Amino acid sequence: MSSLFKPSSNTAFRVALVALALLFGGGLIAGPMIYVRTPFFTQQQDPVDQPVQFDHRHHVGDEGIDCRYCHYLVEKSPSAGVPPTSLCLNCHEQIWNKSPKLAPVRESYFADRPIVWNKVNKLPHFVYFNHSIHVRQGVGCVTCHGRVDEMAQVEKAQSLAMGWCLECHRHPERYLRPRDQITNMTYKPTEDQLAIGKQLMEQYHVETRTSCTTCHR
Amino acid sequence: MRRFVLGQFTEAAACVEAVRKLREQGVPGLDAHSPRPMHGIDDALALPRSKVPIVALTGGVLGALGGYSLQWYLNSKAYPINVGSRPPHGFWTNIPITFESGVLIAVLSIFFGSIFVFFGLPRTYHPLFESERFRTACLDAYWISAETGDENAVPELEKKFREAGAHKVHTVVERI
Amino acid sequence: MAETAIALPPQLIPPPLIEGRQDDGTLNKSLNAYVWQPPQRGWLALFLIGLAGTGVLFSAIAITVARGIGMWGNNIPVGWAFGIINFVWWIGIGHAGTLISAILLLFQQKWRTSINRFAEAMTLFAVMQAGLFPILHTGRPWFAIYWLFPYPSTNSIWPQFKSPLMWDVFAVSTYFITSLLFWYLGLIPDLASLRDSSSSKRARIAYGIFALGWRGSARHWHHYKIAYLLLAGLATPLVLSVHTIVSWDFALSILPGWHTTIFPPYFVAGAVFSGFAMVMTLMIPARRYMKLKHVITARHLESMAKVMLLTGLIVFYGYLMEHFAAWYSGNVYEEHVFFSTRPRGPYAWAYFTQMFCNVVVPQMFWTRWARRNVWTLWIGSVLVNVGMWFERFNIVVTSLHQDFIPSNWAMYYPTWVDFSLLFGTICFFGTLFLVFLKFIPAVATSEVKELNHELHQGGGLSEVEGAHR
Amino acid sequence: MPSLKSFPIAGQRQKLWRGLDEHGAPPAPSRELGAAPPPDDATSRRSVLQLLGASAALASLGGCLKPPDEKILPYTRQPPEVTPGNPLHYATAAVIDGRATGLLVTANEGRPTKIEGNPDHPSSRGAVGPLEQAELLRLYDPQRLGVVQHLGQPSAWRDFLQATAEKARALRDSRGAGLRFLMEPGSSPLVGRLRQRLADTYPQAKFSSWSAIPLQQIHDGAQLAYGAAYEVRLDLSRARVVLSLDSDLLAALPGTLPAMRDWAEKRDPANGRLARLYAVETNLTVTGMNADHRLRLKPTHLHRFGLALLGRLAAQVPALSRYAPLQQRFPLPPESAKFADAVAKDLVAAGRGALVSVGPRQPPVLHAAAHAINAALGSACAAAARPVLHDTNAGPRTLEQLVEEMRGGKVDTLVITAWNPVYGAPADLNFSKALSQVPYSVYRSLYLDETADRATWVIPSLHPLESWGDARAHDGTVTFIQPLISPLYSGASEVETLAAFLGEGDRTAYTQLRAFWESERPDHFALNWEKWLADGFIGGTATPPETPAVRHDQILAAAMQVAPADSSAGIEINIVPDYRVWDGRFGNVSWLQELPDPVTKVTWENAALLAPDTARKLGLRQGDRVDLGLRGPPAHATVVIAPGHAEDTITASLGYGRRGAGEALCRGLGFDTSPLRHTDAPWFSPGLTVTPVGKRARLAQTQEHHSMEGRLIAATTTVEKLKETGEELAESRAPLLTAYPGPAYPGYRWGMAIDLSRCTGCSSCMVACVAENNIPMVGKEQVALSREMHWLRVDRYFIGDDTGNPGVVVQPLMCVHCEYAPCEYVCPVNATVHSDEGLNEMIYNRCVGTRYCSNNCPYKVRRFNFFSYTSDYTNTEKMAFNPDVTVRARGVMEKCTYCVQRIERARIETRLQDRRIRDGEVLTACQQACPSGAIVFGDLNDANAKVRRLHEDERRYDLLHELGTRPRTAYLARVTNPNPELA
Repeated sequence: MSSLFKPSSNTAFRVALVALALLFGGGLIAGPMIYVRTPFFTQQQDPVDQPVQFDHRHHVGDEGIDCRYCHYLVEKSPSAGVPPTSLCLNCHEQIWNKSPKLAPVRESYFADRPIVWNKVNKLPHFVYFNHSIHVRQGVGCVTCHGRVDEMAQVEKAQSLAMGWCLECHRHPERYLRPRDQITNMTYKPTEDQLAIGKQLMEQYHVETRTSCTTCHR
Repeated sequence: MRRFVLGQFTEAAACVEAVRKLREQGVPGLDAHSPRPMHGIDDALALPRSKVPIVALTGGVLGALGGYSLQWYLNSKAYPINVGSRPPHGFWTNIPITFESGVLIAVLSIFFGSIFVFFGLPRTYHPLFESERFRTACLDAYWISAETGDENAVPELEKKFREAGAHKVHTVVERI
Repeated sequence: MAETAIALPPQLIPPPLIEGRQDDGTLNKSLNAYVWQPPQRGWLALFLIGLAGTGVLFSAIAITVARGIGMWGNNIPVGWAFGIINFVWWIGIGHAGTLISAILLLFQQKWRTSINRFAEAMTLFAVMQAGLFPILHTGRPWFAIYWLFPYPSTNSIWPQFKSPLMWDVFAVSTYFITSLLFWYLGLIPDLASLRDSSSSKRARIAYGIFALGWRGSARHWHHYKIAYLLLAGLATPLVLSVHTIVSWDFALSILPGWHTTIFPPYFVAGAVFSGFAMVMTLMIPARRYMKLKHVITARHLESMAKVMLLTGLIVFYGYLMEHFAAWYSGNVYEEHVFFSTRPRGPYAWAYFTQMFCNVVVPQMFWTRWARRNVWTLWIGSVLVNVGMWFERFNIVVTSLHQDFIPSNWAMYYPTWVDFSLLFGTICFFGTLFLVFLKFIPAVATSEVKELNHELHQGGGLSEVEGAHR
Repeated sequence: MPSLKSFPIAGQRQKLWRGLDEHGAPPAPSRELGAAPPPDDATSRRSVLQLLGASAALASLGGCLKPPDEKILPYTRQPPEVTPGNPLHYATAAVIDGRATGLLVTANEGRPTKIEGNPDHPSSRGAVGPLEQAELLRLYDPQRLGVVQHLGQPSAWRDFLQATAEKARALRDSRGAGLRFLMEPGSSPLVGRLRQRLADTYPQAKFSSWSAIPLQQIHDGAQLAYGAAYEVRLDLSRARVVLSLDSDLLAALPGTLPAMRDWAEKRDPANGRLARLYAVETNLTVTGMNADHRLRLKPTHLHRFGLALLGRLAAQVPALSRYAPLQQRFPLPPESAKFADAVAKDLVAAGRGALVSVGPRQPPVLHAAAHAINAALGSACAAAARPVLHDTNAGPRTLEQLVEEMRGGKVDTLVITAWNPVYGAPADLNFSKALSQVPYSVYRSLYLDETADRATWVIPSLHPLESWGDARAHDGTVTFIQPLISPLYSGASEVETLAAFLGEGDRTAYTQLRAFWESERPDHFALNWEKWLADGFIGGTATPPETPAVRHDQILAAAMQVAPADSSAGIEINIVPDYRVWDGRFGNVSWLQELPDPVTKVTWENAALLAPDTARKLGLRQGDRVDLGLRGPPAHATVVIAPGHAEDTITASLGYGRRGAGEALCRGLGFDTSPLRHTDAPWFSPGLTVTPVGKRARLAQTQEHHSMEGRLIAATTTVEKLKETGEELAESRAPLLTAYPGPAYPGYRWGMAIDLSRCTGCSSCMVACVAENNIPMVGKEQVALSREMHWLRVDRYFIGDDTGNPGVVVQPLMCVHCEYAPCEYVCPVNATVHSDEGLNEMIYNRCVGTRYCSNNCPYKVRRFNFFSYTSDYTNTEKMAFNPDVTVRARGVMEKCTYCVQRIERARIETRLQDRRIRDGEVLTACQQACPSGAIVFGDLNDANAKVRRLHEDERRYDLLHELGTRPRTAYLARVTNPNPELA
């Protein structure tokens, strides 16, 4: 005389049910939702190797070169502009012109072959981002790109997810700065950011555009 | 170590009657087992009103409220978008989902509430299953059982069971 | 009670609900017998055909997902076609199960008892077929499968709850979950009976796991009855809401032929109509081969035929009203659909198939002979299924192919993938059903036991009991 | 030496339409010619992103995958004029049959992406026709011939130069005997100079021109009328009554764009009295669709009608009195007589506003008659001017003489720069056989076509967007062609090919062009040169109109030579140029193949068009296959019933039935008409036999239902009823009650107005839309399944009870941007929503493809990507993509966006300048291309905007207004100006 199941089966059954619930609810639903918010997915804080070991710390931090010297299109084009090789040689014709680190640059110039950079801040092809208007309206470089002056190798500073974009498109006053501070990596608002932001919004005619075609066309 | 005294009946009515009698005699831990619901057994066991309807109502109301507020929040607060010039908060268009989520949550509450709380299932092992004869309880026989922790009370209970008309009276002991 | 029974002429006395003298033991044995006996050759043959058809279905699904909706015949005026027709057809079929198990329970129709398990299983499998299409018919099912649910995405964008399609998502998923749980709750005592009546240990363990340790306790029955009744009570408005919402998929649009307030009742009636037809189609052979004639009697078939007759008439009324409203509105677009496109357009054959199968055929159920003859019942119900499919074809395709602006009118021609999906779902449905018949008692054993008991106690004789209902 | 790898594989393109998983590798560009930067640069940053993005779109199944790695390729040396991310515009020209249309081409980082009209150029005025726009796709066609071929084997330009140099030595000795040039009719001053020099070098060489659609009869007609070759320069801005005798002046064809613009102004009731158009023609043409009165005649009756009309005018116009006998000589049946009487009266009344325009297919005598009438009435609408073409003879007779010489072995060296004479020449000439008898033939071609198959040397031609050159516009304005991209394949321009025979094959076209113009106009050359190139043309170089005396006696004599109409029954053939592929040269352009014929709405093929009654008589139905025979082997055609077609005539268009090895896209589509063309009768001829073969074919017609079913869709009215119609239409623009007031649009409120009175149905807008918005072409099978992707369609309805000669109205229809959009509320995922400026936005990346929006769209203007239509584009083809517009993935809906990318670009540009967008600053692509200004777009909040004025016009109505959708696109009812006498 004995029962079909052992007494321990009760516990086993309950544990199994809970495990199943966790596996389904957690693994299939919560898991992916958490994953897409982690740097593993967004590729933040993931320094990208480049064909040329260009060090922003040195150029921006030490030498104090303005962002717009190399990214010279940022005020007039959708693209911020990755500098043509000739621009590198403006300086490097004179200085470090024998450095082996710069060999790929010289090779590019003399062979007339573009340097193939790896893109760091990737947007999907259906997103149309325009640098010029953002810079014009007082969005600083550092707001999206982070402290590039402290990056040996450039890495993605923000998730660039749509929700992140919307945050600023809905509340620009939280992020705007005066136009003359755009490239300042260490800008701190002198007074309350919200007050400045609201004033700048008025001054620059900043609209909170959240219509889809603002970015998707 | 719990013990269960078991007794079998062939007729449901007799079973119900026996339960009533035993309860009136003050036998503790009484229960009946049948392949189908027996008429009058609730009375015989003096069971209180089931709380399932309350659970269902609570679930339904919460579900409906949740469904409505979800729609209201997402379409008119989280990201209000002009959709065909309709107002972002569409009361009438929120009704179907409110209803469906109410039903859904109510159904889930009833089902899981019954299974997990009211039935205490899953319980694949129960001391009663130690009895091979008890298998008929889900087939074609009617059983009564009484739970006791006291080994010495068993003979007395078995006697009472027999007196109430049960046959095949026997006792099972919980395995641990 | 007894007076009326005596006053009735013998030919008016309905057949009994349960034939012969039965008790719990015999019922237990006869109802579970099919589960314990080795698979019949016929079962195996059908199962293999079903499996092959399921293979066709999944190939068609794979090719649709891999290559695109272009593999179907859909085009620009006809954005929806077989996918949505099949969806509505299957979900309509599913409705009979809920109706039988829930609404007839609330109405205390005793004849539901022997067929409710069967019908509920049919609901479940039909909703599974239906559930394939809303996802599959989208251009990008890999997104549709989760973008249609309100989950917090990093895009901060949400579903749009004004769309009837969103309502559909909630309605169909609620309906499926409710049907599943309702069915399962009803199944627990029967699973326990299977567990306890089996001699094979493996079967006992398998059924034991799914029976969750049910032991027929009166304390459980106490809650169980209420829970079951409440589920039935909830399922009743739910089933009405589901097909109402499905009808809103059409009725909320502005397309002539879709934009109709009569759609909800007309769709619900049509759903019940086709659902009963499908139950009948499956049950007539099943009761014979599974030796269930003693619990699924002529009485059941006749009752179902009556329901089909009634719902068929409601549907017919719906057709008449559509045409009347089109004529009465004086709206050129409406008139075009109901008086030019449907009866005289290139798809007139579909219209007349629908009218013949749904309006003419059920009229034979006015005669008792047709209601009691399994052949007329079976052929009639198959035709009703066909007719109801064409009704959806006319609503979906015929309305779309000629709408407001004549320059965009175009014909729709289904492709082999479309036909494979229809055929494949029928096979998949059949396969699931065969599996169900083999492993689970097709009749709710505990409920029949209860009914049997009531019949014996109440009227004393089961043979005349039904006369009062 | 280009490797075999660089050879575009024939048939590669064909797979585009069948297999969806093929992915052709891009043909490696050859760098053989010129020192220009390699075309790699053309595949620029953004395009690289686009290309990667497009493939990633297919690859990524969801947001759950990481974005693919992407590369950035900056310039090594930044060209000063390029701002990556911002497009550039260059003025250049497209030359079709020798006449240039000034263009403005948009280039993104060095790759041309869009062709638009040059607003300052006289032959364009900012508009552009479908053929000119299609040049873009020809540029990027992977099936283009990529390498010089010698006797069917890959060779090189150097080898050709060497061989030619040897040949030239021998030819010099023989003074050019046996040297023949068969040239494209041309107007290029530079080529003119080269021809002169060639003639000096080889005195016995001969030049002939050939075009399948020559202007020869125009010149011959002028010869008859004036004693010298003239062309007619139309000025419809002064027209009051126009009679078109087979003159298709309202279709966007070479040279018609200014006439269309002028005519549109004359048909706008806001501009005062409406002009009236009579059309006499055989098949329904675009012009016929726009005529107030239309007479359909068998082709052989048409010129007799014209002469009869001249006879009738004799009584009313003293200067024409001598033509009175013509009225007796050419008796007209009652219907025609009534028509002719009314037209004659109307023309006389119109006086200086009268114009008789004759199509180039008509015999010289009819042209001469028209000159007589126009001159006698003092018409201000037609001026005679000297031809802009070098050769006034370019027809079959010219070719016949050459072929005789070739057969007689008199031709030793034949240089062909004309387009594909083997295909285009009338079959009876058997040019193909004659060509194989020429020992040394040189053929310059963009494709490996029928002629290339038989030539000794095949020189890949450079595309106009890759090469330098010049040409004259229809009015003689000198226009420059300048390259926007370095050659994608090796090749040579016409100039370079000809120069090879002067031993100057290594002088680039640019050097020659600059040198030529420097010698022509040495004053301030450097300064002027810059300006000419920037403008695209030299202003003030139009040939001046002249007023030569009409030689009435000669005309009368010629007219009396014409036999009176023989009433013999029988079916006649009527060959017409094709609206899409012209003479066939645009056959390999999918944009044009998929462009529905403006009249028949047939795509991807030509057909045998015939009147409903004729079809009934012959027992033919739409789609029946028939054999058409005329003194030779039959052509196998598919029947299309064409209301408005003349009885007992079958019309077939040129340019189909192509057999060239290198043009896989058009090979085998439709049927070749050359067996039906004869040297003596290239256009029309009686005696056609029609034999049904008992088979049927499925046509890919984009519109299959041609009646409006009595609904108010394309509203049309007459001048007299304008007032009443305006009142009636008020109901279709009145405000509607609504439970939901809807949002306010305080900023911009974009809207559009389409004037049906201006629209001629030419369909240029459709191609512009395709080019601007990266709309994929789906192929014949998909079109036949109603899955064409055009965002903008031009609907054509027949009106009236007479199916033989019905009225026609056309209506461009794209998304009307409803404020209460039915598509939006049914979308479950917010993929189509409203912007704060009232645009009905379609967000492709959010779309899951339920297609409910399309079902609920009463206008059915949404398009669905049933397959991945772009994933197998080669990299070269992808270069045509507009980088501002997402390339849509499979399974998503798309539709007209009001060119939102242009709005957004303008918004950013103007906000950088802190100002608002001005009216006319944002043009939609369709609006920009439209030759008649029928489409107007702008801000409805701007009280001075043109679109606002049109929205307030009395002719304005909303399409399907009663549905309450409140479209932002308003339509203006078409107004016709019928002659009460013909009512």
